Parts: sequence; C-alpha cells; structure tokens
Amino acid sequence: MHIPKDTLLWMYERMQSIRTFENRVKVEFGRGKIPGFVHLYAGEEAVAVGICAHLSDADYITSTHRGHGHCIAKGVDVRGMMAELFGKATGTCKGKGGSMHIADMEKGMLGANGIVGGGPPLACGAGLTAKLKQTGQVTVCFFGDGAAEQGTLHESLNLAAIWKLPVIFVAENNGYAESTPVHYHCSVENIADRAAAYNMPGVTVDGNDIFAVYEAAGAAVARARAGQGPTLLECKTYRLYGHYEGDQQTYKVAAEQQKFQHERDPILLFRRTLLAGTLVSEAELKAIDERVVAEIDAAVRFAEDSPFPDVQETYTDVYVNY
Amino acid sequence: MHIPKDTLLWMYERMQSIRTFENRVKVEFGRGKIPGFVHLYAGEEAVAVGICAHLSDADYITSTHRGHGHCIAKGVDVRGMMAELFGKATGTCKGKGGSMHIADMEKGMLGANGIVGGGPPLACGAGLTAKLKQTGQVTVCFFGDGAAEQGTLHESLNLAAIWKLPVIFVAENNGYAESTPVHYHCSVENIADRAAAYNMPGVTVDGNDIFAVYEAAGAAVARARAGQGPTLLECKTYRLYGHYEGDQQTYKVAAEQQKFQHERDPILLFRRTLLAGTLVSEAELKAIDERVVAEIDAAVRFAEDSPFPDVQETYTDVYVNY
Amino acid sequence: MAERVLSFSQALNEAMRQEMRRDPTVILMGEDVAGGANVEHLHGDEAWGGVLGVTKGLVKEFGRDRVLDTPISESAFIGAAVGAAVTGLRPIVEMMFVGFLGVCFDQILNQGAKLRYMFGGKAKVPVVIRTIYGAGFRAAAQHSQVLYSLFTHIPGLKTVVPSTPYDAKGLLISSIRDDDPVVFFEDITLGGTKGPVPEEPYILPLGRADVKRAGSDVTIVAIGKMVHRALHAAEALQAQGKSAEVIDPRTLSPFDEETVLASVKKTGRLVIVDESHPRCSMATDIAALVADKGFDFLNGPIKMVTAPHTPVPFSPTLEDHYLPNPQRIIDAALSLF
Amino acid sequence: MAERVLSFSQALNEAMRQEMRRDPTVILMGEDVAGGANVEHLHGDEAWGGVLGVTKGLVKEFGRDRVLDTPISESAFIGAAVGAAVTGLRPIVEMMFVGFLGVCFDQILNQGAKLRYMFGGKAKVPVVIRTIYGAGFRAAAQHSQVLYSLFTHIPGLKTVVPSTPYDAKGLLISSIRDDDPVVFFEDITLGGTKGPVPEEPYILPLGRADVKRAGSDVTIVAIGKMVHRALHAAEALQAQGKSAEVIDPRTLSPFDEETVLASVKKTGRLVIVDESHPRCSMATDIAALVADKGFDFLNGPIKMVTAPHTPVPFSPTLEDHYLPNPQRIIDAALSLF
Ligand SMILES: Cc1ncc(C[n+]2csc(CCOP(=O)(O)OP(=O)(O)O)c2C)c(N)n1
Ligand SMILES: Cc1ncc(C[n+]2csc(CCOP(=O)(O)OP(=O)(O)O)c2C)c(N)n1
Ligand SMILES: [Mg+2]
Ligand SMILES: [Mg+2]
Repeated sequence: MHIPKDTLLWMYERMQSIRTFENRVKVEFGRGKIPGFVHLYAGEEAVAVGICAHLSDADYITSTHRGHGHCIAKGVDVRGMMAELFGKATGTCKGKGGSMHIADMEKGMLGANGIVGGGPPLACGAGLTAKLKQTGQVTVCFFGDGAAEQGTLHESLNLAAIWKLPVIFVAENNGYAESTPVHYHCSVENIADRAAAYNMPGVTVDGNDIFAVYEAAGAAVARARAGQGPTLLECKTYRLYGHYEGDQQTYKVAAEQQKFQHERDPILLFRRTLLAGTLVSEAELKAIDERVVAEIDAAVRFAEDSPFPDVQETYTDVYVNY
Repeated sequence: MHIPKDTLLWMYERMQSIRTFENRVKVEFGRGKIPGFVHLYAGEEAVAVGICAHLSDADYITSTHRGHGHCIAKGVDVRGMMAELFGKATGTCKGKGGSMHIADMEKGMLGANGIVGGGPPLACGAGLTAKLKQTGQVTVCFFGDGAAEQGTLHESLNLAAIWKLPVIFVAENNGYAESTPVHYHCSVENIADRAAAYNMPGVTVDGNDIFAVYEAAGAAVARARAGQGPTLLECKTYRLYGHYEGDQQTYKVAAEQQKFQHERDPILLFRRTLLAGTLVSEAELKAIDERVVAEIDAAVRFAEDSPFPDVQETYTDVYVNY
Repeated sequence: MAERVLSFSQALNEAMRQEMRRDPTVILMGEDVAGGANVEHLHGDEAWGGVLGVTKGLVKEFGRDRVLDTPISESAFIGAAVGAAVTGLRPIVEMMFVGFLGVCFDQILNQGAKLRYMFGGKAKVPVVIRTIYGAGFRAAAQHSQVLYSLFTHIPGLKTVVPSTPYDAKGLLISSIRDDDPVVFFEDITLGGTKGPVPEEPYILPLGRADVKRAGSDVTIVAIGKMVHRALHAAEALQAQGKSAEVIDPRTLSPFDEETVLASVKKTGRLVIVDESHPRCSMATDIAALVADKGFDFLNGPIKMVTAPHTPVPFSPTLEDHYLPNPQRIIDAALSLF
Repeated sequence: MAERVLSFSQALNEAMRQEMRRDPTVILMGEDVAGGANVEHLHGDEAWGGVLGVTKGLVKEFGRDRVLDTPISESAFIGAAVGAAVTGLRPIVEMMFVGFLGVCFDQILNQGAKLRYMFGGKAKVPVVIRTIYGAGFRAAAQHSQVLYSLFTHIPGLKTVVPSTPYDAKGLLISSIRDDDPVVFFEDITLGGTKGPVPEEPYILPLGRADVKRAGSDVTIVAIGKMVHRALHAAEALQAQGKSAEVIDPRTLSPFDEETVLASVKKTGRLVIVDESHPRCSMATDIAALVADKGFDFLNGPIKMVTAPHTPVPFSPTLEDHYLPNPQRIIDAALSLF
C-alpha cells in the first residue's frame, strides 16, 4: 500500500490535533470551563483519521456522543468546536448544541449524537440522497461497540444493503460501553461478523494501526463510490480515558491501560513507523506537534474570549410562537 | 424420529382446527359479522402446531398480528376466540382486544400483537422469569419475515443470547410482508442465517412439512430447557390467503398459489404421509375432521348468541378516574 | 361549471402528485407505498399504493427511485427520511398508523425535531411524516390511536390534522414545502369523504384555523373527524335556538390562537371536542390557552368533550361509546347556558 | 433524637433495597445499574451502581441474578421487563435518561400500558420504569428533557414525580407494589438534595398531592424541582403580603384533583409551574381541569409558568434563561392581584 507523504503528514497532524484537543478539553473541563458531559476520543484517533483520509468535504459522516475526533478528522474548525464546548456564541452551533451535538454541514459533518444508535438511520438518508442524485458522495457512519446492540443499527444495515447505499458503517470497538465490557454485552466475538447477516463485506482491523484502518477504509469507500453498496468495518481500539470525564474506571485493569499507553497508542505507533522510514523526519513531526499545540491554545483563547450567546437565541432556529 | 400416535393425531386435529377456524372467519368476515382487520393463518398450520406440540400450558408463546393459529396450537378455546373476533363479552378478552390482541395467560399465550416486532422483547421477559425462577419453562417467540427487519428482533436475539434465555425464536417466513416479497426486504437468503450474528444455532426448515418443523423444534426446545440458551428457527411457509381479508394479492403469481394448494399445503402433505403409513386410518382422520367442523360451528353459534359487552366495560381493566 | 369533487384520499394523492411533478427532490417512502417491490410480473407497477390506497398511481408516474417501498424498519426509514432531508431531498414518509410511532420515535423526537435547533440553525429538515390516526375502524387499541397531542408537545415539529378534502390538499402541499418536519394526520374513517377540491395546486398556510360554521352563542373548537360531529351538534343546537360557531384549527402546531380567542370573545362560551385521551391533550391545551388569555371573555366553565382515559376497545359497542358523539357535544354546550 | 437525613438518591436506593429484601420477585435491570458485568477483578461487585450512582451497593447485596446489567438495547430490556412482569416478576427497570424513551417507546406505549386492557384484565403489569429527567445539568437538548406530559397522556400508565427525599422513598415503594406500569421521574439536579427520611419502609399513596406550604391568597401548583422554585417564590410573595399555597401533585397520573380544586376554591387564584414545554403539557392539563371544574372559584386568568416551546439549549446562559425561575413565578402570581 502506497500512501503519499502529504497524506501521511495530514493524518499525523489530524491525530495529534485530536489528542491535543482532547487533552486540553480534559484540563478545561477540570477547570470548570466546560459544562455538562464530555466524552473524550483520545486513544481512538487512528479510526476517525484513517477513514476520513479518504473523504472530501462533500462526503458525509454521522457521529456519536464521542464525536470530537470525527469532527476534527472531517475538517471542522477547532476554534468553533472549542467555543461550542464552552457554550459560546462563536461555537460551531452558536453554543446551542455543546459537545454531543457539534455539526457542520459545510464539512459534511451531520452531527455528534447523544443517542446511542441515533446516527445509522441518518447515514442511510444521506446515502439515499447521494444515490438518487448520483453525486458519488459516500457517507461514513461511526458507532461504538455498545451501539451494536441497538435496533436502529440492524435496521440500517439491512436497509443500506437492500438499497445498495454508499454507506460505510464503522464500528469503533473500544472494548466498553460505559463500564460494560463488549464481551458481556455482545453475543459475538467480532461486530463485523454480523455483516454476513446483511450480505455485505465485514472487516475487522486493528484500530490502533492507522495503516490497517486506512487500507480497509479505502476498499470500503471505493466499493461505495462504485455503487456496490455498504461495508461494515470494525476497528478494535481503546479509549485512553474514562467513559466521560469523572469516570473512575474501576472496570479497567491497570495493566491493560498501561499496555495500551506504552505499546498500542495509535499516535505512538504511527510516529514510530513514520520515523523508521526515510520519508519523514523527526523535525517535520515536531513542527506539526508545535503547530497543533499553538492551534489548540488559540482555540481555547478564542473560546474564552468569546461572548456567551444572547438569551434571545433561546428562541431562534426553531418554530416557536408560544 | 418417532412421534407417538396420539401426538400425530393431536397435531392433525390442531391443524384442521386452525384451517377450519380461519376458513370460517373468512366467511363470517365476508358476512360482516367480524369487524376490523383479520389476518388469516391458513397455510401456515404446520409451524404453530409442529412447535407447540413440544409445549405444555406452563410454557409461553408470544405471537403476531396473524395469531389465530398460535392460539389454537397453544390450546386457547376456539369459542372464546370466535366470540372475541365478533367483539362479544364472552370473548377471550371480553371483546376488548379483537383478532390482534387475543391472549390467554392460563394457556401461556402472551398475546397476539398488532405491532410487528412487538413480541420478541416480551418473549425475553418471559424467558427471564423462567430462568430466574428456575421453572424449566420455555418461551416461543413467533414472528414473520417482515418482522426480521425490525430492530426489536435484533436486540432481543442478542439479549437472549448473552443471558442464555430459554427462548426459541421462530421466523415464519411466508415470503411476504404485506405485498412486499422477502427477497426485496431482506438482505439475506435465509433469516436463520442471522443466527450466527448472535452466536446461536440457526436452522431453516420446510415449514409446510410438519415433521421437519416438529423435529427442529424438538431440538430447540430441548436445548432451551437444558439451559443452553436460545435458537433461531426459520420455517419457510406460505399464506393461503391475502395479507388481510380484502387484499387482492396482485403481487402473487397464480402458479405459485396453485402449486402451494396442490402440492405444498401442509395439511394435505401431513394427511398424505399419515395415510401412507399404517398407524392412522382414513376413518380416524375423517372423525377428527368432523369433530373439528362441529366445534367451529359451535364456536360461531356461541359467538353469535353472546351479548356485546356492556358499555361500562369501556372503563374497566385500566386505571381511570378522568 | 360544477365544482370538481374528490375524496379525502384522492385530494392527498393529488397533492403529492403535483408536488412531485413540481419538485424533483420530493420523494415518497414507506411500507407498500407502491407495494410489490421486485415482483417481476408487476413490471415495477404497484401492488397496493399504500395500505389504504392513498398513494395509488404514484409509482407509475415517478418510478421506484422516487416511490420507495421499505422494509418494516420504521426507525431506519424515517431516520433515513430525516437524513435525506438534511442533505437535500424533501421526503414524504409514511408511518402508516400513528400507533407505530413507538418503534421509531427517537428519530422524530431527538433527530428530526431537534437537529435544526441543536445545530444552531445550520440544518433544515424538510420532511413530512404522513400517518393514519383515529378510532372508528374497529382496529383496536394499537391501530386506533390519536396521539397528535404527543407530537404537538414537541418543539421543532409542526402538526397538521385536516378534516376535509379541500383542507387536506392545501395543507399537504404547504407541509411538503415547509422546511421544518411536519407530522400530517389522516383520519382513518375520512378517506372516502368527498368534497370540492380545485384542480390546480394551492396552499393553505400552516397556523390558520378555519371557521367551519359561523355562530354567536357558543364556540366549539373541534379537530379532525370531530369537526363533522361538531357540525352535526351545531345543527341540533340551532334547532334549540343556540347559535354555535365551529372552529377547525387545522394545524395544531402552529396553533391559530387569534381565531379561537376572537370567537370566544364573541360567544363567551367554549366547548372543545378532541378525540384524544383527556390528559395533557389538545383539549387541555386549548382550554388552558383560553383560561389564560381569554379568561375575561368567558361566561362559564370551559367544557371538553374527549375520549376517555382508556385504550381504544375493540368491540363495536364499546368503540362507539368511546368516541365523542354529537349528543355529548350538545350536552356540553347546553350546560353553558 | 434527630431525624435521619438522606439525599434524594439515597432515599431511592433505600426504597429499592428494602423492597428487594421484602419481595424476592423484585429485580432491577438497566445499563450499568451495577456496571462492570463479567469483569473479573470486580468479583461480581459493581463498577458504577448506575450512571448517577443511585443503585450503588445493590448488586453486592442481591447479586447479579437480581441486578442485571443490560446491553444498550432499551426496546429489548424494557420490553423484557414488561414480559417478566406479566409472567410473575416485579422488575424495576432504568431508562437512564427520559430522552431515550424514543428508542423503546413502543414497548411502553403499546405493550406495557395496554396489555391489561387489551387482554380484558387477564394480565397485570407490575413494572416500574425509573428515569432521569429535567434541565439544569448543561446536558443539552437530548439529555435534558422533561416529557412526563407524554406519559401522562397515555392511559394504562401511572406517572410519578417526587420533589423531596421523603416523597421519593415513599412513592417509589408504592410504585414497586403497584400492579400497573409506573414511570418514575427523577430530577437530574435533585439527586444530592437532602431531607429527613424515616428508616422503616413506608408508602405514599399514588394520587395524593402534598401541600408543601399552606397559604390563602394564591395557589401555586408546581412539579418536581419546580416545587422548590415555587417555595422560593412563595417566600418572596409573603414579603409582599401575599400568602401563597404551594401544592406538589407528586403523582401526575393518577392526579389529585380534589386538593388542587379545594385550594383554588380558597385562594381564587392559580399559577402552575411546570418545566415542560408549554403545549399539551401538565401545565395545560391542570389549567384545563380548573377552568372546567373550578371555574367559579377563579378571580382571574390561570397563569402558567413553563419552559419555552424550544429544545433545551446547551449554553449555560441560555439554559438558565430557559428554565422557569422564581421571578417569573412571582410576576405571574402578582399579575393576578
Ligand atoms: C439510546 C441511548 N441509550 C443509552 C445512552 C447512554 N449512553 C451514552 S454513551 C453509552 C455507551 C456507549 O458505548 P459505545 O457505543 O461502545 O461507545 P463508546 O462510549 O465506547 O465510544 C451509553 C450507554 C444513550 N446516550 N442513548
Ligand atoms: C411496527 C409496525 N409496522 C408496520 C405494521 C403494519 N403491518 C402489519 S402486518 C405487516 C406485514 C408483516 O409481515 P410479516 O412479518 O412477514 O408477517 P405476515 O403478515 O407475513 O405473517 C405490516 C407491515 C405494523 N403492524 N407494525
Ligand atoms: Mg465502546
Ligand atoms: Mg410474511
């Protein structure tokens, strides 16, 4: 598999951008600057990035409660995102959506979603539009292992299959749904094994290995663009932090967590591979790291400096005369 | 496979009882005696009967909008059923439920159900009661091919699998969901192929062959009683009449219908097999046929002669003080 | 020239047909809206045209790309309609019976209704959910529900309940052209009702009530098929010297407060006729509106004629008793004099 | 001896614990109600004890057969709770946030609520659905909903909304012992609120309102956390010489009509405070009740203080504005004098 250098660097930058964003969200949440629930994507960067590397702004994604990574991978501006998390008027959704509802139509990002299993039907709809308008756009539907037990997913897989919709269903299997391990809540070993139940290809890859994700996603996206219908792609990954900020994670074994951090962290692995070759230099990566930090710093300043929305915004963007 | 003679005759009688009941319902509906929607089970008798032959009153079933056959196979009194269809006070549910809601707790019949896919979660619940109380009861969940695309089924299969519930999921694949053929609405060839997605046995049998149904059901019931968990059993069958009374069935090919009537009718097949052996005589079957006709006649008379419920019944069996 | 007469169902059919002709992004989806998908001998033609025949003929004109039969996966296809709406189509989608809303409610409550707001106005969701509602068909508890009160409770949705073929056509065209999700309620017993319907496309604005009968002594607000029962009652009241004004809100959200308040100001008396269960219903909604903003106009209590707080019973005797009837409306009105 | 004080969450926990001790058929199910299912190093002990910790410690006492973690399959496990109830258990099941009702609504609307009626009384359905509701947690539109009005609309369901730890315990015990399905609403912001709670099990009958503050000039009916805001407002009104009576219905279905009507008879003025969206809501329900049966007691219009007809916005400034506050209650009350 040949991946052009600029794609490699783009992927590295996006992964770092996600990690840095999430680490900073953790801090700002701890400082009380970010209200409500936040679910961090740290640890799973290779999935969103390896897949979105095949998409353009015209393509669509649907996302989950753990959506920051999908947004950044799809090109949503981190300043607007951070401002959204802060509940500011300059946020991606004017501060009205928050972490669980970031959306950006211009980037084809159809929304984070606070409802587990809320996204798959919407993804079918986006796929239907592309199919009927014959635009060649594809839609990627991200969902967690926990969402694999939600009925909407099953219905959507079947619908996408019979209508041959250009949709890629991506199971982000991070081993847990909240505190419940996948081997308890899921009756099969691999979520992708369920693809056979819908007569579509099912592929399970190491979701911490961006090369594996990139390759599998490339095949699925090509299939969808060629009008050959959906694919179910499972990426086995891990979340670095708790289910949400505040989770004590008593259900995790320390060794498991440490092994991940030292051996399976997708950024670590990617960096190591990049530097093992001759294409990319340490200095190049360092420059990216620094740029990303500066960007996230700027995003936080932007968010802090932005005003809260005017209370009259409560009544806009919805029909209301009561 | 050895089936005792009394079981054979019981099965034959129940199948005839269903057919005769449904043919009579068709007539009474045509005469305007039965209001609302009726969905006839005629043609699918081998499924309900072949399966319920393994159950006792203590076992449970959940049913569908096409539930008359399940009721009769499970031993619900045909007089109460007919009165229910007529909307009479003597009906199984006092006339308050009608065709789509016949239930009889004493016979373990947990209700016909007007909601496609409404039954599987309820079946899991009955299975859970049996499991926690360690009663050895099993629950059979009947559902149509159309219901195979409803999310509740998927969720219930997974739940039953991880909890090892004593539930048998029976797909009654009659080729159509209303006017929509299964090969359009379903992405796989056999519904039972989806069992693998839940790590449970999946079996597809000829649902017009009561011996095949009986044998497969026996294995599934034994497995469930032994605490080994659920099975997905698909019975391929056919409905003799329209989706509901009034359906013109333009989506069916005449040849298909005729072939069924002349070659695949489950009662015809069963009768032929019985008479090919030496165990059962034509006279015995004829006696059953006559008894059944008399019973259904009596049921219709009972229904006709019964009073409509008093209007005050509108306010009973529910909390209401408004 | 005699006015052209259509049935309620035909009026709906014509509205869809004309909108699909006008705008290629309008599509139709639902279970058996054509029927017989992939059945060879039908050659792509319909088998059913909808469970009550309302969509008959549409697949013939627009083909199976725009008239899509669906599996029995309401969450998936209603959610897909929402997703398609957000990305550039204008789907009309059938929930068949409103009682099925329970299997797909999240896609309406949390997706369709809320996306525009949660996204800070960045998405529009032009989807129409058509659904059959109401008792009187002997279809029992799950298939006879009214439930428009539930949808009216939810911000982000618009709710429409026509009572005549004329209103049905104009309101459906408006709903299809609206950029918000609309839940469109079709009474199961009104399908065959006939009335004058202009041939050309026309719109009736959402949020405008219709005075179905002018009167001066008592205001009767009635919804859907209750409008017809209220009109019967009004005739009977006339015979007793009481002049009843019958108002049909036609759309429940938005709701035309002015027309109702103006009428009560004139009559001083209010009866609301609503086939809903009584609690947290349209009946209470309208009563509360007038008890607040129209209190000074009232000569006496506000009377509500509704179904009881029970599921719909199957037996004809019980179901007939269950449904509000003209006599109950008359009694309620007379109690105010 | 000083009264024993518990938090709202502890009171709920104690109610479940005592009922599970008393009756072996009472079981508990839901996502992460114990948490960490099958995680070896936990040795069967909990990881979470519920998303807000309300069920902490129950798995330790009753084991994983009676405290069941579930997959994220609300239709399946809420339906399973209904099926288990019909066949002899008394499940308490968590929907976690009430906004998730959309993914499992059919099992409540068409199964749980209707079985007893449709089956002519042959089934009983003793299931309690516990759920978190309400705004104020910065949890945004899908996780901050109120929605008890939807359930109250549905015949066959009972709905309970406690406002204090004392009420929470007594009402939950009653709900568990009730043979009908009960939807039990727990305000997301009240979990830590403390109050006196007797140690022994006790029941508070469903359908009995509580006068949280006696008064003579104006009746304020308030629900859930709005009770506390109404009490604040009542203090402020007292300072202005107006005596407000604050009534907490505690259960919405059944609803204690008598207590509300008797109060309005005394005061002649009514303000309703309801965190719901305004349309077809509990606010309109109570207003309509009084506009009908208590019309003659009223000195002036009925005032409703509710959330606006919009989804819940995320930003703290907007959410604070969104929620009814004491000032709005005071203004509404004063407008009646
Ligand atoms: C319908 C619904 N049920 C439950 C929840 C509560 N909830 C939020 S995230 C979550 C776990 C999701 O697990 P998974 O799909 O594996 O995603 P992950 O958090 O691991 O990324 C749950 C149960 C919800 N938001 N929506
Ligand atoms: C949730 C829901 N959606 C749609 C319907 C309308 N409906 C009733 S029966 C039916 C077809 C069911 O097909 P299948 O499951 O194959 O059962 P069959 O009628 O063939 O026995 C449909 C769509 C319904 N009752 N419930
Ligand atoms: Mg997960
Ligand atoms: Mg079928």
